[in-house]
Amino acid sequence: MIKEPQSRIARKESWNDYCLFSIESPRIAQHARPGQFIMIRVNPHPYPLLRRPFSIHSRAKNTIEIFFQRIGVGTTLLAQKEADALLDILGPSGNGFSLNTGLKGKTVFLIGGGRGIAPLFFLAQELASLGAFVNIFYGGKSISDLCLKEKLEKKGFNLFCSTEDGSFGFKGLVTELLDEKIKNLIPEKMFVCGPEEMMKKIAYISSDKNIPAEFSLESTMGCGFGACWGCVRRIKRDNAESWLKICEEGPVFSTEEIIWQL
Amino acid sequence: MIKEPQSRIARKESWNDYCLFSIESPRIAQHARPGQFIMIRVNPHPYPLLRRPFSIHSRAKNTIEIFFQRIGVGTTLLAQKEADALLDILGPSGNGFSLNTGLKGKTVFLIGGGRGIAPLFFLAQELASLGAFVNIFYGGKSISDLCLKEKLEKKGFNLFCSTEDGSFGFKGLVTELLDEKIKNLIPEKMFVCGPEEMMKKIAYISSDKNIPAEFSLESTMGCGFGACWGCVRRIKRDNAESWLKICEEGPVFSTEEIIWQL
Amino acid sequence: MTDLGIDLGFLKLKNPVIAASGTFGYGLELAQFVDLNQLGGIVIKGLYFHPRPGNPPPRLVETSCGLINAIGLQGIGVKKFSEEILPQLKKINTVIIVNVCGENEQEYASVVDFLSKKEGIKAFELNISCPNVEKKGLCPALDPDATFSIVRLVKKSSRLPIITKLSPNVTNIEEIALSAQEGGSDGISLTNTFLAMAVDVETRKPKLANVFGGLSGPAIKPIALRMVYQVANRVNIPVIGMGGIFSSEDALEFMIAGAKAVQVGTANLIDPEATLKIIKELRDYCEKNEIKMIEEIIGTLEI
Amino acid sequence: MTDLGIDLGFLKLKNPVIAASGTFGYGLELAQFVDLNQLGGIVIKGLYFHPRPGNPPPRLVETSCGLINAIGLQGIGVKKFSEEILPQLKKINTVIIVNVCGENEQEYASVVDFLSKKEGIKAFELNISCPNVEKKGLCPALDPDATFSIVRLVKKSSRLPIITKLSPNVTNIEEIALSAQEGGSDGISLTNTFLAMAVDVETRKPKLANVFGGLSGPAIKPIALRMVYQVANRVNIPVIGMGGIFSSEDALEFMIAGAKAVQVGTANLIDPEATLKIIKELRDYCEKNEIKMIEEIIGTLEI
Ligand SMILES: Cc1cc2nc3c(=O)[nH]c(=O)nc-3n(C[C@H](O)[C@H](O)[C@H](O)COP(=O)(O)OP(=O)(O)OC[C@H]3O[C@@H](n4cnc5c(N)ncnc54)[C@H](O)[C@@H]3O)c2cc1C
Ligand SMILES: Cc1cc2nc3c(=O)[nH]c(=O)nc-3n(C[C@H](O)[C@H](O)[C@H](O)COP(=O)(O)OP(=O)(O)OC[C@H]3O[C@@H](n4cnc5c(N)ncnc54)[C@H](O)[C@@H]3O)c2cc1C
Ligand SMILES: Cc1cc2nc3c(=O)[nH]c(=O)nc-3n(C[C@H](O)[C@H](O)[C@H](O)COP(=O)(O)O)c2cc1C
Ligand SMILES: Cc1cc2nc3c(=O)[nH]c(=O)nc-3n(C[C@H](O)[C@H](O)[C@H](O)COP(=O)(O)O)c2cc1C
Ligand code: FES
Ligand code: FES
Repeated sequence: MIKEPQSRIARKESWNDYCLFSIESPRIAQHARPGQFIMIRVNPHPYPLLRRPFSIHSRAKNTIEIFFQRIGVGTTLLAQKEADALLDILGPSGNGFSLNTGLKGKTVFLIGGGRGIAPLFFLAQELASLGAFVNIFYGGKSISDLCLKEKLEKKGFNLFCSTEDGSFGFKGLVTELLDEKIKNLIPEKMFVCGPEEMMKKIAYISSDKNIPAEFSLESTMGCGFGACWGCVRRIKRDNAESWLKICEEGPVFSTEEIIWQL
Repeated sequence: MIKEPQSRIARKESWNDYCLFSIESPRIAQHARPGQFIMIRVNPHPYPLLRRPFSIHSRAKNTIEIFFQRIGVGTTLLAQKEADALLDILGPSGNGFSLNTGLKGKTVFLIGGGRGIAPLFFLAQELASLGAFVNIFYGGKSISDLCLKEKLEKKGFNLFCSTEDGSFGFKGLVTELLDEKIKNLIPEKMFVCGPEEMMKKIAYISSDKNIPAEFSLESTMGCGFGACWGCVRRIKRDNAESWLKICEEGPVFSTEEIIWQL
Repeated sequence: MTDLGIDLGFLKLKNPVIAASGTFGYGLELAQFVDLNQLGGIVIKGLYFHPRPGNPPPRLVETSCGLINAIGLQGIGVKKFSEEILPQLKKINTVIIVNVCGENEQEYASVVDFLSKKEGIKAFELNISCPNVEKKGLCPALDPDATFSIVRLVKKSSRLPIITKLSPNVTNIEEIALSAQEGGSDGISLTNTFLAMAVDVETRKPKLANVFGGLSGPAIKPIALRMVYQVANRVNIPVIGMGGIFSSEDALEFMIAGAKAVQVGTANLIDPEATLKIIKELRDYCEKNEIKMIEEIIGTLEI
Repeated sequence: MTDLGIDLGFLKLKNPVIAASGTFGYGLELAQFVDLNQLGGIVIKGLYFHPRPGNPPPRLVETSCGLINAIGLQGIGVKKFSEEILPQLKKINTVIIVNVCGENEQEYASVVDFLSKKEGIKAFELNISCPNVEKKGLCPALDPDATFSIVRLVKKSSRLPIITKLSPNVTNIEEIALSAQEGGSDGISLTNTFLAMAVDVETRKPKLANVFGGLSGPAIKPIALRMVYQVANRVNIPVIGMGGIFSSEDALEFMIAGAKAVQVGTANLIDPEATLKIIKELRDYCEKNEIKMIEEIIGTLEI
């Protein structure tokens, strides 16, 4: 992990509740893998206190992108920053999704709910370059949650959208849309990021139909680099359950590993 | 006093360590008197917590100006704001300098050290319109502290400048410059704002030569409207000494009233 | 339309939001900003029997999300208060509570005795917890016996309900609350400020002339909330919670944890309209969550 | 060139800045950011004799300028620590202090006894003050007798110096500090975190699975500083101060108030380089103020 206290926001794009930054950070860009994240210090003052974690949304030679939703004080302050502002970031953190060559020529489903799409875009590009057939399921409450659909289409991924209010694509939950599609197309593997409820349902589908799946989990993070033990989730490894630090051992885990709490 | 939660910064001017805002606030402008101040909430978050007091530097029909120095977290954040930003302000607070018509045709000295010049500009204009002969003493460590000298000259006030490093005007303390001038020109009254040490010296001159003088005092303010008793200074009135709230009873007091603490 | 009314048993409030002592002056200072009639209540700045000079300045230091004050309870005394202030307060349609101070038990009793005879006061809040009068921050609320005996004595001489205001600077807040209850207190309010200090590293002097002061504001909220929760689950008299309440969300945290009403202190200094804003937001919250009477949410914390 | 060295009597530090327990992992987690050899010392995350699962999440809540944690001392136990971690720590040229925990007096003694036999540890810090292990936030450091007896027992079984870490959740911090001194403690560190809580007003549940947690960060600094000042003026063993130290100015406040060294905790989580930044700024401050040895400033507060 690297500390980049002065990373420039090269480009900003914003929507109602969402925002996208392209951030200059050659060293982090160089090491980044899909599913990894960065920790951003929103401002130099003690409020808000902690850094905020954001998945790496894409990677170029010298820049990385983040795509985030405004849900509170930190993301709101962050969304107020404009291009050329400097960000204090740490990263890349965590281990990310597993990219194995075995997926060449195989069908994969990437399922993202709302801001959960963030890490999947980077992943989709890497999987495509491995030669996998990438299908992206992109769900939201309303069309305004699907800001990235054009971007995803442009990249030529096979895109299935759903909105709870039916304002765009399939009307209902993305998991219902998945239920539909999966009837006549069984993927080799699923990669998932989104609200807890959505991931739980897909975990069920994964084990029920035994389709391997990986999930990017969230939790409140104190540091993002393994020092505080604040970010744990219940994980099963070598037949032993324990509280694992998702900033180090995760945030990505497989269906078998995750013990979903109620 | 009025709360104006959304006052627009109409114009911003800035120097190395100083900054000037013209703020749209018709209602405060209407009631403002020289020596009064406003309380600014630097941002909507709990850090920094308290409002910061700033003298009213000038007044137009719909706007007031403030002129401030960057010395800490609040003034630094404030100086980062740009034109069109909205400020949450309370004012006008305090009682201000006494403007009596008796000064018509008389000579007055206005003595300001560094940011202490802020309230004196407004005062100078009002005194001039009363027909007084306004002499302004403007002192600083160095020429960079005298950002307003052109502005003051343009208005046609009689200006005497001093810098401790001699980079402009008289070399030395503004009080030494005053000592010089006062030998051959005794003012009817002195109006003073600046560092504690400077004001103390002038208070001594005032009583020694018995030239009436008024001083704009500072103190850390909790509220600026008389609710917290945090801003007191030692004041003598009707032969009784007590801790008076300078936000209400001040910030301006006369030579006889102020008990200078060591 | 939600009913924001609160019944403390000994006192009815039109809503749970009370202005905290010492941050709202004698009530009238904020009239220029706030329609005082809309408040649940106002606690007057602490009063001794005689006028008090208060501490020398500096009296305030700002800290990270907090404020340390060492005002030292400067005040006008009961006589001047009842002659000059009380008549004006009577015109306001809200509950007036006087915050009572004393050098010793007897002075508390005398203040209560004197003011009990006047019209326009609805209750007394015993400030046995001010940390910045005595240099070492000592006060009766640090000791269960001292608390018990002061409350019992004052309760005798009072025609009006007594709310005992506790200090957070203790090991066992429940124990102190219970002694106040045994002493006959009608209600309990907490917390007062946390004993604190700050140092100027250039002069190497304390930033407060009084050396120690009381910390208030958002910084202390999580600790104050914990204590209010502990006390509310231990005593059977009403608890009024405070400590860093700046928003309706803060107020709701205290009420859900068991406070029947809340006091807003430091927030008034930064936004004189804070109390009204919180009252409005509480109404919005109740309507959004279809709560008919705000009293329904008191102590509903699910563990 | 200023001498930043500190002599605690029982221990020499190359500078006064120590990484606080639980915020610096087992020391190695931050090696990717920090040259550990530059630190005055590292206090290892709290260790029980056996591995500990820790509390269920959520374990953290951010508050205004503060952080509430309820990690519950998840840890690997002394055996795994000395086999897997200690050998790597030995390679670092800084003082390693182990933060010792226990379910009961005996466990504290066993941990100290076990680790006393290992190389590479310079002192033990007795964590008798962790508020978030027992549900009600109880710990030995709330009681003078419990403090005395635990310190005395552990001191017996220890080849190495003992630093007793105190809780701020007490009425009389000086009393507890004195009992630790009587018990034979070589030094005292304070403060641990403040017992606190937070409520989610939408779900009406505590924000921490453990309900209570410990508040740390800039919010608590003014209270912690006051306690360090009180203790440093009361005991005659060295005091290590902490609580919200984020900058050299914060560190200096504690040292001027009487702390011989300081610990930096929460700041490490936000800026892993915080300790190094503070060390550098301390050097700058001393040079600017022509201070030859930083020890000169300890306890120089002018009242
Ligand atoms: C590994 C990881 C990667 C992430 N990647 C992204 C991303 O790419 N894009 C993105 O938009 N968000 C992402 N998040 C979530 C993001 O970190 C949070 O939304 C952000 O920290 C909220 O900060 P805030 O100050 O705006 O909200 P706060 O003011 O801290 O909280 C506002 C509300 O949101 C809730 N909240 C806070 N943190 C979280 C969280 N982690 N998950 C769910 N609810 C929360 C709080 O409980 C509160 O109710 C990621 C989180 C993790 C752990
Ligand atoms: C009635 C009144 C009118 C004022 N008018 C003006 C004005 O027109 N222009 C202007 O530039 N300033 C003015 N000031 C001073 C101004 O309010 C302070 O400089 C400001 O509050 C500092 O805030 P900060 O957050 O930047 O500094 P902080 O971070 O709060 O403090 C930084 C450093 O400055 C010191 N400090 C803080 N407040 C003061 C103060 N009031 N006086 C001296 N030192 C202080 C602190 O002790 C600290 O060492 C006025 C003050 C008062 C009381
Ligand atoms: C400037 C100031 C003056 C205060 N004066 C009193 C007082 O006279 N009597 C009292 O009981 N509490 C007094 N307090 C404590 C407050 O009433 C309140 O208990 C405390 O500040 C915590 O609430 P808050 O964080 O909302 O301010 C004072 C607080 C401040 C900030
Ligand atoms: C996440 C976290 C974990 C902690 N774990 C321990 C611990 O294991 N043992 C201990 O004695 N103190 C522990 N503490 C307390 C700190 O060591 C320190 O005493 C406290 O946080 C105050 O300092 P600070 O404000 O600089 O963080 C922990 C604090 C935090 C924030
Ligand atoms: S966030 Fe600190 S250990 Fe994972
Ligand atoms: S600043 Fe609050 S009374 Fe003057």
